[in-house]
Amino acid sequence: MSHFSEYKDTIQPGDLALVWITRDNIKPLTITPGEAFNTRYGSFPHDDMIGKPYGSQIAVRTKGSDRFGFIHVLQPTPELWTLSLPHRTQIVYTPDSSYIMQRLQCGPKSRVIEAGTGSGSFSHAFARSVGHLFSYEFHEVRYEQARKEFEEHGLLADGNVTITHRDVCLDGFTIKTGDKTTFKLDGTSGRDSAEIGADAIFLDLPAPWDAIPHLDDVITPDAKVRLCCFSPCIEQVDKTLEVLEKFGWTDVEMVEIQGRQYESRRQMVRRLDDALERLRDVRQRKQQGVERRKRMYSKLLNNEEETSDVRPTTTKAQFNPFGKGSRVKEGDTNFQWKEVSKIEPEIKSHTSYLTFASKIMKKERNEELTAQIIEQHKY
Amino acid sequence: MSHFSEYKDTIQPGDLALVWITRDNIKPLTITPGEAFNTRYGSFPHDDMIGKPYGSQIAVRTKGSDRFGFIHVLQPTPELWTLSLPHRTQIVYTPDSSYIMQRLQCGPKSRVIEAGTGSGSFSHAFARSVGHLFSYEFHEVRYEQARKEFEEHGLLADGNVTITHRDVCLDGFTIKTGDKTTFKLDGTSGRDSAEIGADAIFLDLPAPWDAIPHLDDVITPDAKVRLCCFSPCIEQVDKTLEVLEKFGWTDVEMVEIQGRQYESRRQMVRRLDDALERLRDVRQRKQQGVERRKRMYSKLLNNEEETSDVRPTTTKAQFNPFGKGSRVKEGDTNFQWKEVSKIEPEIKSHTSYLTFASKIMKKERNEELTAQIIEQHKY
Amino acid sequence: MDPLTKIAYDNHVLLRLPSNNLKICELKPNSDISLGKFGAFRVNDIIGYPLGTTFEIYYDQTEEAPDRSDKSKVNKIPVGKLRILEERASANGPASEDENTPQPELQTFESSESNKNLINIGNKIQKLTMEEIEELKKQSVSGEQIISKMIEAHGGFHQKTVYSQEKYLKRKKQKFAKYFTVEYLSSTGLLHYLIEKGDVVRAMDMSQETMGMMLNLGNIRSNGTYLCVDETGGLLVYALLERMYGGDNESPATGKIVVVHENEHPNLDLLKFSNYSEEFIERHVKTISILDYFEPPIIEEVREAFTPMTDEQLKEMKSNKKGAYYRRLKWYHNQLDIIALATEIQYDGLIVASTLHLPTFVPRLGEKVHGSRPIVCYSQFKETLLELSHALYSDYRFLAPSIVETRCRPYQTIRGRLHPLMTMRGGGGYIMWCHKVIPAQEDIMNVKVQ
Amino acid sequence: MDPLTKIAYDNHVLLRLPSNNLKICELKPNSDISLGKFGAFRVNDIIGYPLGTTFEIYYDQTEEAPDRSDKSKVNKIPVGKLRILEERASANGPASEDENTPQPELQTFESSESNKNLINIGNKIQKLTMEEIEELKKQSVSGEQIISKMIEAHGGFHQKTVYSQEKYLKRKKQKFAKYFTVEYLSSTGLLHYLIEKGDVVRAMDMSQETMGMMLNLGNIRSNGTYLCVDETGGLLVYALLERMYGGDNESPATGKIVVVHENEHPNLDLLKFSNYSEEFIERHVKTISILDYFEPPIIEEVREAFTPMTDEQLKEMKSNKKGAYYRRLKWYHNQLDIIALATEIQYDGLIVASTLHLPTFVPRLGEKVHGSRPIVCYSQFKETLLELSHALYSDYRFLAPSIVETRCRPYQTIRGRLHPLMTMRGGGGYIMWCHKVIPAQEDIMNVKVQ
Repeated sequence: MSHFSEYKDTIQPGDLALVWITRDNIKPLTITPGEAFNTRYGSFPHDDMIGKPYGSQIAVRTKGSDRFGFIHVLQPTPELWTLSLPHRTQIVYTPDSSYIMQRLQCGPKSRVIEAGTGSGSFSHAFARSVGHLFSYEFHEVRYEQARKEFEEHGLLADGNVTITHRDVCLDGFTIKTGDKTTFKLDGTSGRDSAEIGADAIFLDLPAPWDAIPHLDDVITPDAKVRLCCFSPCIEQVDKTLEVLEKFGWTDVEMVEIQGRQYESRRQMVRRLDDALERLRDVRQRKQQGVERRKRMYSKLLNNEEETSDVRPTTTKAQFNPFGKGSRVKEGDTNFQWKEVSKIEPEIKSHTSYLTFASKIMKKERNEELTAQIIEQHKY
Repeated sequence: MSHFSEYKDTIQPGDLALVWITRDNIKPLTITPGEAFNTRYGSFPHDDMIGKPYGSQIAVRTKGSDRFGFIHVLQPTPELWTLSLPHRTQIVYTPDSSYIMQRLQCGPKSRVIEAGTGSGSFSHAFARSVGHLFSYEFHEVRYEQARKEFEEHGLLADGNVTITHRDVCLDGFTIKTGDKTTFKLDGTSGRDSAEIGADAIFLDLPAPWDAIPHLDDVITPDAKVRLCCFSPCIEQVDKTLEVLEKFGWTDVEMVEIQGRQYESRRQMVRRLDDALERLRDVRQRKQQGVERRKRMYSKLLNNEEETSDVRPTTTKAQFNPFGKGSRVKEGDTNFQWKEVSKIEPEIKSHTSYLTFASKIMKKERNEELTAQIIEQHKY
Repeated sequence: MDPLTKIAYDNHVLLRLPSNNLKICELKPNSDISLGKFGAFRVNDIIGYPLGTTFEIYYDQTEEAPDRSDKSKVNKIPVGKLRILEERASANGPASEDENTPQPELQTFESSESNKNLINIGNKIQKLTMEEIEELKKQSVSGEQIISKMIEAHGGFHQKTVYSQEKYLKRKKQKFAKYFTVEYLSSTGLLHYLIEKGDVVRAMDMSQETMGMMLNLGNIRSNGTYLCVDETGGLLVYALLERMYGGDNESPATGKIVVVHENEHPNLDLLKFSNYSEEFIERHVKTISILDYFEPPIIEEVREAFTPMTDEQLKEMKSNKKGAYYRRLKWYHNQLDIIALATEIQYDGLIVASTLHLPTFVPRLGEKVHGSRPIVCYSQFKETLLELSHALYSDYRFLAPSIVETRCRPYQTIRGRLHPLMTMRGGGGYIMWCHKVIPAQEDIMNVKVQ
Repeated sequence: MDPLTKIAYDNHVLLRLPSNNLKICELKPNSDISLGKFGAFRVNDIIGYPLGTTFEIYYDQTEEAPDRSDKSKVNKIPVGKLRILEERASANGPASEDENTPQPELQTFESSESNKNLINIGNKIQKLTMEEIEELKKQSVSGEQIISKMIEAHGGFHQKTVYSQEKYLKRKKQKFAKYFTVEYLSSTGLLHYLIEKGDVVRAMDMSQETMGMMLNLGNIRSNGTYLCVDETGGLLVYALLERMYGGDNESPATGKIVVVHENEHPNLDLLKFSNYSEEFIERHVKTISILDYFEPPIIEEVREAFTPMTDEQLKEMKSNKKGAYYRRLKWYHNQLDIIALATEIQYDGLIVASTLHLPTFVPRLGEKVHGSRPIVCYSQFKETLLELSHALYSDYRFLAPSIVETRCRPYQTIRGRLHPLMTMRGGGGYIMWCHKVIPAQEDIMNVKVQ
């Protein structure tokens, strides 16, 4: 059973769930009766979750306090899964992956090649939408990790994802008997290699130009095939462009995707009139001093003796329209606020360059079949 | 007299002014008694402008109409001048030029090399701030145009701008007797070439790498010199990086500047309740029809005869909370509006890559002088 | 023949012209399609080829060339023959595949090769007059030939840099070449068609990248039931359909899109260009007005107003009354459908592209979204979503509303002259994304930890 | 010796450390400056060199190395000798100038050269323990030597790609190298110093590019008189001063900056780092509170309160009363100054960086701006400027308010591996720009043509 592909109603034992603690802290969790999920806000028994609908907020009273700690239990989606991954992992983030899927026209009929698998986050997004995903990973340890994860997540059971251990730059994409792969080759078809017939290719490789020449063996021969190469450096793009042209790929376009996220914030509205009023308040208090100095000066001019004019104690300013600066909580209803947006403090200013191209191997038609069809439609 | 360097109070005959018609239509104008400035909104006599303060709005009654046409007469600044240039010209726009000036630490002590002059728009911004601008232009026609413009604008008279006709890639930056230049070489100094001593360089050339080797002859030898190359293509950057390293330039950094402009707009606030009310209004009018059909059906079942139930004429909807769509003027006070911002319809997504570097030719000190100074400061 | 990969009769396809203008055509058997100055062709000549194929229109010298002096024929473009083109000159790609034009090498920028000696005197440098070119167009058939003649007659052509030469060629090719590419009508294609037609307002200024991101953030799958508001006239619904069914009328998937509309009748006009059958759309796309959705009919009143008859009753009914009965029966089922859509479904996602005031609209739409399911809301303006996200933030049923933006920046991909395009269209819109959640009871009395 | 180009006594300079951390120092004669783990040096050893020079601190083996076991000396970093470094490892530039590290060639990406066989087992791969490294630090003096030893002890170093090796080297160099660059304290430098210290709030989230653009849009010249609001504690005023005078205390230029402040006293604290003399600042920077500016003293009242004496009267005054007289005289002139600043000047520009509600503040400040002069207003938030620009748009004294944004995007400049930096700081702020104008009388009754 896939934890991703079926919309689930309630949280059940054995489910893979995502626990949302904060926006930057989302943790995967296998629901296990009797166990507990520990955070610094408290310990959440899985039994409190079981039977509740997905999306439920779970509360526990924090130890030695009258307050509650809260988490939300969510059903995983590829996008939430991506957010839950540690940031240091190489991840294709949603702004890129969603654009690539749109450009590659991913849908239930798509047959997609992904190399390499990497963290597997993009594989999840592909798996949701496409007819079949052929994922390739050359790093053996990462292959094993991804294979295990795909299995645990139910992607393999869903039947539309296979993963193969392969250096596609050296050995191409063909999947044969004996390969280290989750692809099931049954002897019945009389072939000893998988029928791939890909129409969408995603290459996240350091040297896509070494893989591109192998593609002709596995792409569908008589339909338009779309390709995307994901490369961080511009020199990789340059070399990719060269090879794409050499191997007959056309409609070449390279783009960058810039994803941005904004926080919703409030800024205190501090009006000029209030600021002036505050200063008037200060001035008034000082006025007494000024008056006093003026009197003293007059007396001086008139040769009167300086009296022991008692210096009045200045009272603290009473008028404080903006509160005590940073100690006012944002949104405090005693003040007026303006809604403002603030870009995230650290932005992902570059992920990779995306080079797209397409190819139709055989720009031909089945003349016999076409003639029949035309004949059928004659007036 | 410079039309740029002195803050002027009133519009005077002979002044170079900028006429602001719309944001995208700003025209230079030499104020000439008796002449008129013609727009499709009307003809504005210069005499109406003379004597008025700069910034004045000038009105004329449009022919055969009770309405007025308006223009604003502004004193030129480098930024307004840049806006007034035709967009098809190659221009260094303000987001780039202001960043470059800030990075090159332009101030009254700066001695700046600019190659090439191009449209001259950046020259105006440099001229405003720097001690001396040495501008170079290799295209003879453009050189003459720029020289003439600098003269008309008073830049040459201000004394801190000179322009030289030169292919700096071939012939370097040294200005000698006999060169086609506005630089005045007086024989008195005993030198036959100009003392340039530049500490800030701006190269807007297709092949900056050919010019960079010539710089050592003209930069100040014992202070930090800053350089900026302005190149549209990444391959130019790559070649520039190579040459910068070879010729001892350090602190190399390359950036892109992205300038954006937003329009302030209003969007109508269309509340759900109003939209529902509008549909209720429609439903009510239809209700009569439904009732009628219900009655008819009942009669049918009861085998009564169909009466000639008069179909009521549906009255037009009265409740129209959002006005007639696109015919409502933005900001119409009969409706509620939300302030929104809209990016300009066509953005300058790329101007050029800016490659910065710096160099100190002699990392030495005058040991004798330094020893004296240290001695003076001994306790 | 698979209509998803091959050019097939009766399908709508997107034609890309040399100018990169787009045109949507229905491929009626035996009909001709005219591309104006780019020529005309016969539909039968293209069917069977893979979608994505580029065809060049050519005219044999023996064939009758268009005779522009004959006024009656002036609007009738003659149908040409077709041949396959290996590659079209792409918008940002290499300017030309012409063998006479040397491929630019990396770093060819030399000042000696610059346009130094070229002074722009406008059209005077082209010694071929407009009249002569028009004459050539009348006589000749190949754009290539006109361009060659123009180059011969161009006084300054050899003073241009290789780059300028290519630019010139490309511009001219777009002007005189006669070719077109037949593309599958994807949701992106439909969007580009609208933009290119200047109908940016209809598309609510949405960009391809924003549209694609809505589909992913909305976790759109072929087995979900989605609540949707679509003010783009069907573009968004089409994007959902494409992601869910990939153009496949035979798809066994059970997903549905319930479209809530502000006016009395839904506007999904753009679906007329789709190749989904009417039955398919009826099965997978349901529409309901906001009034019916928020104030659905009361079941008791509906039952009171009408009771379906048993088969026996129906048999006894006079045939002249049956028409009225069936109209009424349809109304009855329609009312039941409305009640079901408005009250019985827990939606798997909420996808909104609306100009209604979102802070009052979206929380109410969100009521019927199942816990843990995403809510994705589009707006042309960030300020609108800012107000929405503040409203949702103080409502504990919505988890972590955030405003996201995605922008695509295309490059010129000529090797040796790589750089981002100098200008591009602004806009593209913004997305608010959050998840529906079910607050714990304790939450009411306490502060969220987050 | 020119203090604008050479390292000079008593000037404030910016020190850039290997970590790229920044430090502002005053160069007191004969003093020592300690850079913590990067060593210490003697001021006398650097003066006279050009600003921008990079020095390496080294310790002869014969010299006493820091003895960390002696607790009394543990905080006292020994002063080292200096030598000139040709280039520091720059932040985005080549990772290393080490001759042992091969320069990366274009396109060296081969899968066989990738990190395929490297499994991350964290620190275990480094066989040198932290204790051993600490020991080396105590004994050794050169960062290079420590790094060499670490590479020798690194089990997987040769399995890394050239690129990874360089990254490793660079990281280690920044950790152990002892060098610093002495930079002129530019306004950008001051800004970076604040950002780097985490004082982004003080800088109002302003970026270098936004600051630079304000100076240009404000048409700042050395002969202008500018009205300014500066909530950054003097950063903005310093940027104006630098553009107007370039650090030159002897500048003959006559420009002035009039700073209007919200509190009783101005906050221009950051000017304490500047190398302008007090007299210079007093001459060119005037301060006035918003209350004094908007409600200046009435000249008659001031005159009524005090009349300056003639020289004769002054001579006759008893010396014990002169102190009071001069205090009063100073007050009198101060009041006259305030009146002049608030009423008599037509400003050549208005430059605002304030968190006060701009739609009520800026139009009032704009009253005293001369026609045709620019108004430039900074805010961290676009929404604030949007409200402002709407307010200004309906006020005919302000021409074409527009909101502009500028963002700098730095690249990694290693040849063969060019790309924009993967992450960067968000923010940077926005600018509202418009011009003060004088509406025609006719305008009152009519609609603007624009």
